[in-house]
Amino acid sequence: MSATDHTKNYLQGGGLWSWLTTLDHKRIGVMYMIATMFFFAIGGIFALLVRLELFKTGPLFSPDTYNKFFTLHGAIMVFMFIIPVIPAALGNFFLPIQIGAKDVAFPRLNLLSWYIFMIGSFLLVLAVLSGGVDTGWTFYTPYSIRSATSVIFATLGVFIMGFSGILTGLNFIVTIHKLRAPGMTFHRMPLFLWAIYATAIIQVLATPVIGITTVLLVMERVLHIGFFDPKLGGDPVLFQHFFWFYSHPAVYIMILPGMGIVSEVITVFSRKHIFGYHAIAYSSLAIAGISFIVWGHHMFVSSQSPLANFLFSLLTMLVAVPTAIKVFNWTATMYRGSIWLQTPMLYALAFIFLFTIGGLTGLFLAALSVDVHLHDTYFVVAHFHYVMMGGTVMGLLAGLHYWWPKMFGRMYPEGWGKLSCSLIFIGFNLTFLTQFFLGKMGMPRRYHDYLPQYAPLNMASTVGSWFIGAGFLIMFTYFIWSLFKGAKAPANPWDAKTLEWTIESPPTTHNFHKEPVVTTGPYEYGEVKI
Amino acid sequence: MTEHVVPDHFHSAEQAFESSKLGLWLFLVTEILLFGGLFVIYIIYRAMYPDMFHEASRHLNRTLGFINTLVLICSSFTMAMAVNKTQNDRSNRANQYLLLTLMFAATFMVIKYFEYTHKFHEGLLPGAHFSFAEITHPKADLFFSLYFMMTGLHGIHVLVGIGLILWVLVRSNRGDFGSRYSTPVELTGIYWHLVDLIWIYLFPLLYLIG
Amino acid sequence: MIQFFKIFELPRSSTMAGKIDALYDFVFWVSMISFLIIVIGMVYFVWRYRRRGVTPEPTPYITGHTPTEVSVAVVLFIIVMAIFYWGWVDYTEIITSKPGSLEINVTGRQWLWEFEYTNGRKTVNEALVPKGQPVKLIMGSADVLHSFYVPDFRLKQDVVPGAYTKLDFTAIQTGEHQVFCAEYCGTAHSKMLAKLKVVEPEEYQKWQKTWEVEQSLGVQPAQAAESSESRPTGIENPAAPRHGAAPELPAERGKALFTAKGCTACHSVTGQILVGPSLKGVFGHEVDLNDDSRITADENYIRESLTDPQLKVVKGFQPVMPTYKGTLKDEEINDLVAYIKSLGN
Amino acid sequence: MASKQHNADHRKTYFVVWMMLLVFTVITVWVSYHNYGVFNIVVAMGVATVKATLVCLFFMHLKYDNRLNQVVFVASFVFLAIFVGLTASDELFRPVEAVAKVEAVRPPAGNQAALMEKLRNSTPSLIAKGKEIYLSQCMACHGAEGKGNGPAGAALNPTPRDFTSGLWKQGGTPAQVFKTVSDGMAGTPMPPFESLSVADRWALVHFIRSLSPNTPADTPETLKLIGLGEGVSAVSSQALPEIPVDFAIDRMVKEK
Repeated sequence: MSATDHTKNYLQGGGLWSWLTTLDHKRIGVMYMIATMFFFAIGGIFALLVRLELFKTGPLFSPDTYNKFFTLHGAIMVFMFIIPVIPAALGNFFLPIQIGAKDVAFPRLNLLSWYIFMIGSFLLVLAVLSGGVDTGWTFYTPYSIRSATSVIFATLGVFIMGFSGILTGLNFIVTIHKLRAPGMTFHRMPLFLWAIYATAIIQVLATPVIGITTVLLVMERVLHIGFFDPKLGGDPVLFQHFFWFYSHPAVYIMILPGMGIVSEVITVFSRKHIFGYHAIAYSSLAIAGISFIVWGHHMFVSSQSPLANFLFSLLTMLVAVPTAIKVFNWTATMYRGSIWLQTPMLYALAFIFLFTIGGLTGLFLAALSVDVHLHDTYFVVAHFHYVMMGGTVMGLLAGLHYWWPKMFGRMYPEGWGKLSCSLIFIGFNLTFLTQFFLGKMGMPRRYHDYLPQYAPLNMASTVGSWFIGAGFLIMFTYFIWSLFKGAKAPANPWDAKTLEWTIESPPTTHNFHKEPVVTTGPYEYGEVKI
Repeated sequence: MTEHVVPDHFHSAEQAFESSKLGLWLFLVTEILLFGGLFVIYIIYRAMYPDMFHEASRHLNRTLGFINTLVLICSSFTMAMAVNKTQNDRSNRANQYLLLTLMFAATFMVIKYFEYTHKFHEGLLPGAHFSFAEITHPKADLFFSLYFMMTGLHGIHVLVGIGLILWVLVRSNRGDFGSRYSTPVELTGIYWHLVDLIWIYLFPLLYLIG
Repeated sequence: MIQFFKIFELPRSSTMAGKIDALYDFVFWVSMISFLIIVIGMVYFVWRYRRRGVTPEPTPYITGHTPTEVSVAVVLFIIVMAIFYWGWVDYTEIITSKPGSLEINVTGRQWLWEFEYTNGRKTVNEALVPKGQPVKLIMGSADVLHSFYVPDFRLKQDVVPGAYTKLDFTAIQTGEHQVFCAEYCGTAHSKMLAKLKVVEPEEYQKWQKTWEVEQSLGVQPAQAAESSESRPTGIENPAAPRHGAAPELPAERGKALFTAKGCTACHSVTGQILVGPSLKGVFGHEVDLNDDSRITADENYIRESLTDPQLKVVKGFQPVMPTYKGTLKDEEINDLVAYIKSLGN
Repeated sequence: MASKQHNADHRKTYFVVWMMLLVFTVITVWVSYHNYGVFNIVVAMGVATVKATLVCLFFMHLKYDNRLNQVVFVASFVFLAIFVGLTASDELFRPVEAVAKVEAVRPPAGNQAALMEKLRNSTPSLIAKGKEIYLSQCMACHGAEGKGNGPAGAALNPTPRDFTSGLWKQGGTPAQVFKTVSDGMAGTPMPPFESLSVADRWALVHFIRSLSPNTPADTPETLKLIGLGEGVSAVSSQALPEIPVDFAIDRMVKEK
């Protein structure tokens, strides 16, 4: 399919104004990607500063500055990068194409959600510039009510970004239900779309609760309404219920899209039909469902009733089952495949390796008695970094490298890709494997300064963070370089079978010249009938 | 009757209508969970301090609450009639019903205004500003915080509803709607019924505690 | 490999520590086995079925095998339910208070722990508990959330303002155990450390008796005429042998007190401004006060700042330092003054 | 869009539904005036749910809508029920001693209030004691004669209160001054002096008021601020350490 020049691709035409007022889901996806990657860089810098402080004992920065660093690292990474990046950037770009549609159901709403996201992030940046926030990204009361830092800017920013998440989720659900091409039944959809669909359901159901929580927190600070303020008769643990009712489903908003991408990449680069399509598809929905009934495992030691601890520990264990099925099925897909170790596949393998560790260490924290020991220690920090960074970010990078040729019509440099992948992988394990042992030895979280016995492991962890920094620096440069100097990308560099590979890269504004009719499933690889 | 053009990424007007209806229902889910948060606080604190809720709720004006409920129910009826008239190409009747709905909504807000000013005057304010001698229970401020949060958020939604109905009325006057295209009227209608539905729960929970 | 993990071992100093470690090890080996199955399988497949040429080799059309998937799910479900049940059983033991436990009131306050025994004795950032006897901490917070965490006991419990929470333990090893604050509570969250000393029961009784005798004589502990041997720690343990050959200098005792009593939470000794002024190079030099007067920071000023901190506050600082009158003995104040003097060069 | 005839009978159902809603509202109000104990809540919620379903099915056309919209709407209530249920499983099932504790945090009506009541009215001995405490705690900012010209006060913004001026920012009655001394003034350098004992603070209050020409008497209104009169509104956290340990202990023993 040579690029037909009579219809320009979506990148060409119109200056900045046409980008800022575009209704094309592909341009909005690219704008989201630029914004979220920029915030990822800022969050990453804060992470390096946090690790720099923890390089050795003794204060490098003052305690308040350190507390602002880890709070802003957490808040920026969670609300401005890891929640929106895969659904809003890659999801926006590829969902309509993969179901054979021209655009999402509500294009104007899509652009509105991008502007709401930018206003929300502007407020959070305002919080950074006006002295930062030192309450931790969880804003636990009563400290978040007492703290003199600009908590109100930060919470309002989160409140507004929540709406962006709701509108995106709403848009995706309606698009998947109403705009699928003829022949594209639910069971012929790629697994990436099942994951995005499950994520959208969580976004629509959970995000309003963080909306009401942030409003109530602002009301606590402004009007002293007293729901969560013990001085006025409220209960701080009730705030934790409200916060985690959203925030635990939010961690599944983060991981599910990553899983969706890995399902795509593993099948394409093993040239084999996915092992257990229905199992993986429905385990995405199962995870979305279970994610709403487990939030109490964050509060085992915060004076929660034994009955609630019993229920939450039992229900949290259920999450392990669908997750394990997915990991098992990905590995089984590679059996007797023809595995092509390109960068996307390397990141997918890194995902399986790191996410398995992340998932299994979740078992330690779900068991009640062990959590009494490990809660709020570096064991928890290591666990969620393995799941979030080892999971979602590895999935994101796999997706970025896999779809880069399609999005920009340029190939990324394969050698540099493999180098930065190995740098990040080594650096990641050095940084966070050590933190498991720090947690086992009882080093609590959010400590500006630690006792001498924790020094060697912390030093190793900081060195590891430099490797990660280097790896990402290389990646950012070669991605920018590839935009201008990268080799021209063919329409289907990986010889994949899903719909986005049947059109030019980069695609034309209306994606398909003729609306596609889908007759087969997304992963019809494998010729030898056994 | 200006011709409504179906956006090109939809196959048919029917699909466009069904999509926007599903979109609105999903939005209503987020509204229910937004208010749900406040209902959770209500349920928890009422179960913890039942006597306080009894004592505090006696200081709410039941008659005004009752009148407000009737007003909202009537506005719901007139809204439903407006949607029905629009679908039957009886747009001037529809405009009248829309106007009636607006009037009911405005009366609701006026009554709310009187209730609020009366409470400010008496000192029944939320949280730390609560200074009302008769109620002795130390946590009575929680009830009034809840009262102002719930009715305040609901009031904001009524204002948004008024804005939407005005916008629909203006376009209906211009003749945009008819039996072929009445999506905005129907969607505004469904949103307005949700606002009424939330008040149907708010009224007994806040005013009618036995 | 087992030896390698030993260096990360914590002492098992409470009845619960062994049980929690047992479940930790069980989950560790279950995870290690499943991790190895997945990773070795993955690496083997990647190596065995790697794409040799440019064109991909023909691959079989396998779409799944429900029985294996179901069996994986069932096996895992049984294992996780076992882990849950084991965790729940141990947890019920953690939260049940044993009758006749020694009750100590703990108050978490922004950046120090206050202990109060039933006989009214108060100590800051330090507590003495008898070995082998169940202890019940009744914990409240005076400001924000804190969490009383003793890694050696594997136990922690959040301290919630507006309610009391309790933490039960039975220490089985004498010695000093570090207490951390595990719930983020602001600026000096990492300095909110305390020491939990476990001693023989008789020694504990003697420790309480000597104090009660002093009290009954109506002698304020701060002015109590100290017997000749002064104690390095704020807590007298008469029977404790004097460790270290040379008699300790007051400055060294003062240094230990400086961290023990939570001074490091607000005053740094490195010149860095925390909540309060830094004490590096202060002794003997002129100091500007809030009321624009200048005084030399001599022994009396430091002593007075310990007992009535709000009288002469250094310029630009808030008078929020808590008073140590009643919790610091006179000779402890002397040690602290000696230590601050040693910082004065 | 729905067909013509279909719309015609819609109007009839709307009218009927409208009437039923009005009737149900009257019923709920009528029921609330009679006390059936817990049955009241059940009736109130039952009727409200019936009204809500009427609005949903007929006014919002859910009855004639496709299955997906119905599932979506019902799902929101399912997840709201999960939120309520599991949060209640914690908040309402906490062990009794912890809940009882919350009550104990209140300054118990017993000795605490009696002490406050006794110390509320000024006595010469209290004023003398207050002067002594004033010189050690307050003189630095408020000046020796209380004119707000203390050496440390000059740099502060806003400058400390001049007691002899008779102006009070937070009220000059004994209870109000006590509250200002105990909780400090947010947004000003005046810190809370909760570390001082209750008796010391009352002494200070009386000494300060002795300097001021304008000393209004307490009203039940102001008494509420510090927990006298019938009830306590603002629970100042320093109430916690004030609790005598034995009270907390025997409260615990009674619970077990």
